[in-house]
Amino acid sequence: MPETTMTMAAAINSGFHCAMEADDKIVVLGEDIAEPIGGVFKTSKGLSTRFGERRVRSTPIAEGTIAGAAVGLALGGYRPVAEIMFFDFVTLTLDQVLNHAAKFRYMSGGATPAPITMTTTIGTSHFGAQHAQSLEAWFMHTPGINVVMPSNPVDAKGLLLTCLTSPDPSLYIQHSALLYSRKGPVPEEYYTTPLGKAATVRSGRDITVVTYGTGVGLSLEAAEELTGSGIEAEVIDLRSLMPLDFGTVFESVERTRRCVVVHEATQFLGPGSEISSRIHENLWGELLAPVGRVGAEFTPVPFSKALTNHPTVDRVVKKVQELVC
Amino acid sequence: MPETTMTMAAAINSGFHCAMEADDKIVVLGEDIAEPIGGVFKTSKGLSTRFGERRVRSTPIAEGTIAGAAVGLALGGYRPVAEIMFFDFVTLTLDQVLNHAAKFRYMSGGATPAPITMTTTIGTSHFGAQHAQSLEAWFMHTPGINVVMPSNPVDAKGLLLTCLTSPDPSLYIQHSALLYSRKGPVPEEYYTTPLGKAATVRSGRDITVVTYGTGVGLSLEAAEELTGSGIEAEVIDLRSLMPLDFGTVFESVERTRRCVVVHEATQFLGPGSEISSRIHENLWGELLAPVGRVGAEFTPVPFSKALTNHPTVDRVVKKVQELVC
Amino acid sequence: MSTQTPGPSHEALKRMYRLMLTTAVADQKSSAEAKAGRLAAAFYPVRGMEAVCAALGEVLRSEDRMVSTYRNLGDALAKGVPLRSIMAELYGRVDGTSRGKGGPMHLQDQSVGFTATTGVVGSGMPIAVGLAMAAQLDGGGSATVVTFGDGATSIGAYHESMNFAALWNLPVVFVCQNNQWGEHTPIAQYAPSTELAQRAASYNMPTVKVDGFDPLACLAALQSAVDRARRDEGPTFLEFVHYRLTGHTGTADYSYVPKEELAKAMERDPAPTFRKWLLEQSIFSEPEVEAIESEVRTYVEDAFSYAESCPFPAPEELYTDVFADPTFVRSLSDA
Amino acid sequence: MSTQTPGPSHEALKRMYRLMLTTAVADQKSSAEAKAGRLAAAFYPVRGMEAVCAALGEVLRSEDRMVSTYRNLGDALAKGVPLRSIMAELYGRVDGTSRGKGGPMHLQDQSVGFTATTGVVGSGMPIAVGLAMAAQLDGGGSATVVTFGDGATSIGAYHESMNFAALWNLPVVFVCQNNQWGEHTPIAQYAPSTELAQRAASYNMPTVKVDGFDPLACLAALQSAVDRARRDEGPTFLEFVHYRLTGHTGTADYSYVPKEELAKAMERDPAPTFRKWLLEQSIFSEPEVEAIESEVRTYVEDAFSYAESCPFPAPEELYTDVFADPTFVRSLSDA
Ligand SMILES: Cc1ncc(C[n+]2csc(CCOP(=O)(O)OP(=O)(O)O)c2C)c(N)n1
Ligand SMILES: Cc1ncc(C[n+]2csc(CCOP(=O)(O)OP(=O)(O)O)c2C)c(N)n1
Ligand SMILES: [Mg+2]
Ligand SMILES: [Mg+2]
Repeated sequence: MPETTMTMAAAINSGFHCAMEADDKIVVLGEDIAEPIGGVFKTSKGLSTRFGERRVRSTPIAEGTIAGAAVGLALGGYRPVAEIMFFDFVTLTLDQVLNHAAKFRYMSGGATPAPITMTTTIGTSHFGAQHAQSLEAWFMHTPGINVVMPSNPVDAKGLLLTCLTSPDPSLYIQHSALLYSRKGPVPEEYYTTPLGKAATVRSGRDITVVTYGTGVGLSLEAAEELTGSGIEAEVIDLRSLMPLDFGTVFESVERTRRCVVVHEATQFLGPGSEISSRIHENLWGELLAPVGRVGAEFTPVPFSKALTNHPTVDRVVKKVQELVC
Repeated sequence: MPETTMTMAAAINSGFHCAMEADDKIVVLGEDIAEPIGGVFKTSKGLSTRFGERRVRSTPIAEGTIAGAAVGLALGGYRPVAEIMFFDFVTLTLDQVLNHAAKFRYMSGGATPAPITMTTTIGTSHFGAQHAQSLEAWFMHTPGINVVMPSNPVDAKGLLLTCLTSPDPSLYIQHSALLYSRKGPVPEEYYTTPLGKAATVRSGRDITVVTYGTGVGLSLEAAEELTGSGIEAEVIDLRSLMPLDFGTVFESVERTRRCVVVHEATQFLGPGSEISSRIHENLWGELLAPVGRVGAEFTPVPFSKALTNHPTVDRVVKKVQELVC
Repeated sequence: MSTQTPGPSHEALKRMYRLMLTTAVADQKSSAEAKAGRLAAAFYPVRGMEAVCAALGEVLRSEDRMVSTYRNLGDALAKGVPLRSIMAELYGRVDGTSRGKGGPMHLQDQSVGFTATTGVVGSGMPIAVGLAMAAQLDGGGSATVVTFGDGATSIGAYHESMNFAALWNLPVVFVCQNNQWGEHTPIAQYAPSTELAQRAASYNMPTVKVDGFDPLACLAALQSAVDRARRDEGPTFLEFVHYRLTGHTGTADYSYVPKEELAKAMERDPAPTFRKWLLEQSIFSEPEVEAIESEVRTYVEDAFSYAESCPFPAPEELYTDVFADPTFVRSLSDA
Repeated sequence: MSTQTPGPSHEALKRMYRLMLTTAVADQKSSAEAKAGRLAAAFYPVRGMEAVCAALGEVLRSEDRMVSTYRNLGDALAKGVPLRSIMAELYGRVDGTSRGKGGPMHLQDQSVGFTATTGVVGSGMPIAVGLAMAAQLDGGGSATVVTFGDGATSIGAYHESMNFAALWNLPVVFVCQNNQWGEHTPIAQYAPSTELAQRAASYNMPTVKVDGFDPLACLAALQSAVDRARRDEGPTFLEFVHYRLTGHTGTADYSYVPKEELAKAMERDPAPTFRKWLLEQSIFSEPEVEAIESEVRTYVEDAFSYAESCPFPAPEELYTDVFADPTFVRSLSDA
């Protein structure tokens, strides 16, 4: 397939183009997504011109009804995308997404699946505490919705196309710190990246680092640094958090016998806590150290650049050294 | 102190009376809470007559603004209670409660704490999947809000009074399956049950069962059954989930060297996953088995009485036997 | 009772009476079963709404989609959901509309356009907005109807949905069932203005206040709103004013309801009032009416016995329908 | 420019011009710093709103509480928050209004009744409802003011709050800053009716549409709404129509804004227009105006240099202010 170097934002945009070309049931709703803006993160650039304002609608500022209308569109046979500008604003959609979309298949005994795709973006501390939360754990804890979070342009496109064809509702999370900084070759054509398949992005024998999203770059940096002290870390990018590829995780940890989970979400009751628990339950007696976790400290996201509660390369390196020594 | 035998609902009602008598800044907002109804669970019985409709207001059906008005009242120097009828409906309040109340102290550098108390009730499967969720994990994962869940009348009153005097916002969770079934002697006077202090409700040497809410009765039943096979289980009622009394948990598990966490919340990324992870991290090398977890299976709450995804006495017994054998 | 030209046909009047009565009888039996403890489910009676439901039944076709609430028995019957499936769901049986997994608040029947019901006040409205968008994208010709109570007009979802519908001129009919109570609180206590149709007019869509106890008035109002939607001319808000003739749930105390108010409303109890009118107008003879009544009673009895005879869902059903593919969910379970 | 009897005093006019200019100058400098990359924060300009803010400053007292948004610079200055503290917050310094932990979207100053700001559209309104309840419980005599944009009228919280305020006759003033854009989407594209004051009238409260470029019209409308609140006579909705004279944020592209529309609005740019009027009416002489201007420039420059000279919060501040007692949070940390 012909490839082009793209940012993650461009890869997502390419994904939308491919998807909407292939399936005219796909419609996109969100604030400022139509031209001339094409979305505040530019991920829907060109779509309304190409596919018309009926399929790509800029909406009033009303997240609950953006999500709810998506649920209705799904029940009406469409494949809606509800773009929620910042992850924090999903608080306004949870009745529709978690009480309705995620449960509609179950509550109807299979008759009314509601395969919406909700896309959203994690902000940075520049915006303050109401624009920077990582809330994937809430969704993973609530049965009935896929959760994906790409760390690079190829997966960003492939996972989007997967969500848009999944029979189930999906939460698609992008990170504003990655959208323009990560570039890479991306096939121009339609392709999908499977749900529930992690990618081993670095091999190593001493410890497994399980991560996703912004944690991937961080962990790869930490791994490079760790080679200095003779530690070879394997790094797994989960890509999809629900379903989660425990098979790949267990297989790796069985070899390395040590593991640390890294994510930007709050560490306390974050995705790492489930992963850690399951590793202990499944590999009892085979570990050389307890599973470590490096997530956000238990605070809101502070604004000042002098403070950060997020994982850093240093924290990952330190945690690995603590476990491997 | 003189005591009366009360249901949990009556104990909560008694707590409201004591609190509102002691502090005229306490105001209560919620649907149908004023007389003649006194709340659909009768927990606010008599309050509007005794303290007036200005302090005990039946509101329009608008959970977001019930919560938001409570936040405003708190910023205005009051001690508001926002009653949200069913836990599932907190989905409509999360912007106010988790983006605002829980972060207002932090985002203002300490200037604007917002000590609201949100009370809510977990329903049962009789109401179906939209009235029976246990969502405490979402709140525990989000820094800035206390989370309590009593399992008996004495704690129900004491924890309510604690929330109503805490400098921080609190989520107070009651369970409809306990409100009228659990009876016990409750002091008539004002008293508080401390935050972050678990109660050891049964002593045992072989395994520690960490639980709260409906899990307590269930675990005590399981413990009785287990004596038959010679297993003595210690049962810890956490009572407060944020802050969480890890000290009591670790001290017990250090002795028993085995642990299972039981709760009605979904097991996957439920409170038990954090507790399990921390036990492994802190008591590495001292455990005789991995920490077990018994929570709800990964499904919405099914309606039919033929199906249940909740923990049962059997499941707890089986899990303990598996860990102790 | 209002009349109009041309009035509904003889057959239509018969269907309407049958539907009103079926609704009332099935409702009363459900409440009785719940009170007796034989029906272990939250049941929300629809007594008082029979006229509106009968009109919905007469006006709507299968391709029109409806979103309803927990108070859905009359809506489901109006849309043509078999009472057997409804009752089997209430009893948690696998032959219920939702395989027993949803329960009374979550009836559905895609074959007749009874698309979804929700237990969360107001939440059906955004979903109806989306369904109407789908209908519009499909090329129009059908109506989406969403039912909700007077209390639901307080919630944000109502506002957002009315706004979306007006903005995009969506083929949706907002059917507000004003029974004058929001759970246990009377409308005058929670609303600064009790004139709901008048308030809704601020959304720039036609709004009509209708006597919800009058089946022919209901029929006329619904017909023109639904026709408007079918012609893709945009949304309509209809306020049907009637009264809740029972408690909020099948088992709830309602001693707080003012006696005279209730008695006055009871005088307009839709099914008996319509019966009287049908006889007075000599539209039907007493034996004809009695024939309908005995037919209805048999239909209802049959549905209850059917429901109780149906099997429960098998244990494995716990894990299916979470996702299309049950593998991952199954893999998480110890059982 | 509207005039009224008795008009504002000479001193009042001076204060208003000073406030308008301070707002405009500090705003422009903040945007410039953000564009230059020296201010690493999302900054939301207030250019176009200076007249409304000046009126707010003139009408409100410390005991009146205000809830504002991300677009809060003018509101904060109107309420009397020192520009030094504001700027220190924008630069993430410990001497900022929020110890640098909140950032530009989360200014506050309890000493002057600048109670809270929120970055979530519409979320200030329910909070203002609660503050107004508190004021009412306290015995009244003060007003709660909440500011928000035109776009915020689409969201559920707006509806719910208007309804609560009307129902309970709360002493709150809803100040809708209609700059005719909801982020990058023009009002006519997201609202079925652009007459916001007219729409709001359905809530049974007085609503007024005001020329938001005219400081004296703003003053009159605000004064009567605030007086009404202080007398505990209930809520008022004020729509101030003006125009966004910049991009949505300090760094955002706004080439999509129709050139003529913007040019027309620019002709009414509040501070220069008011200056011209003050001179034309011979209220102030040119040297008097210039004295104010130089004073303002010094004030703004000082605030920026102060901010950049302030220390950052100490690392331990990460863990404080999550709860009143930092012990538990600290115990969870490895650090
Ligand atoms: C969001 C939400 N809040 C509260 C409830 C609990 N509740 C169930 S029915 C009801 C009353 C609704 O009143 P109305 O809309 O008038 O409908 P009615 O029940 O009278 O038909 C309430 C408050 C709910 N189901 N959903
Ligand atoms: C609930 C929510 N949705 C989306 C946003 C992103 N956003 C920030 S400002 C804005 C536009 C708001 O428009 P308006 O209310 O008119 O205020 P203005 O910015 O024009 O002052 C949007 C959509 C947000 N902050 N909160
Ligand atoms: Mg009602
Ligand atoms: Mg605007």
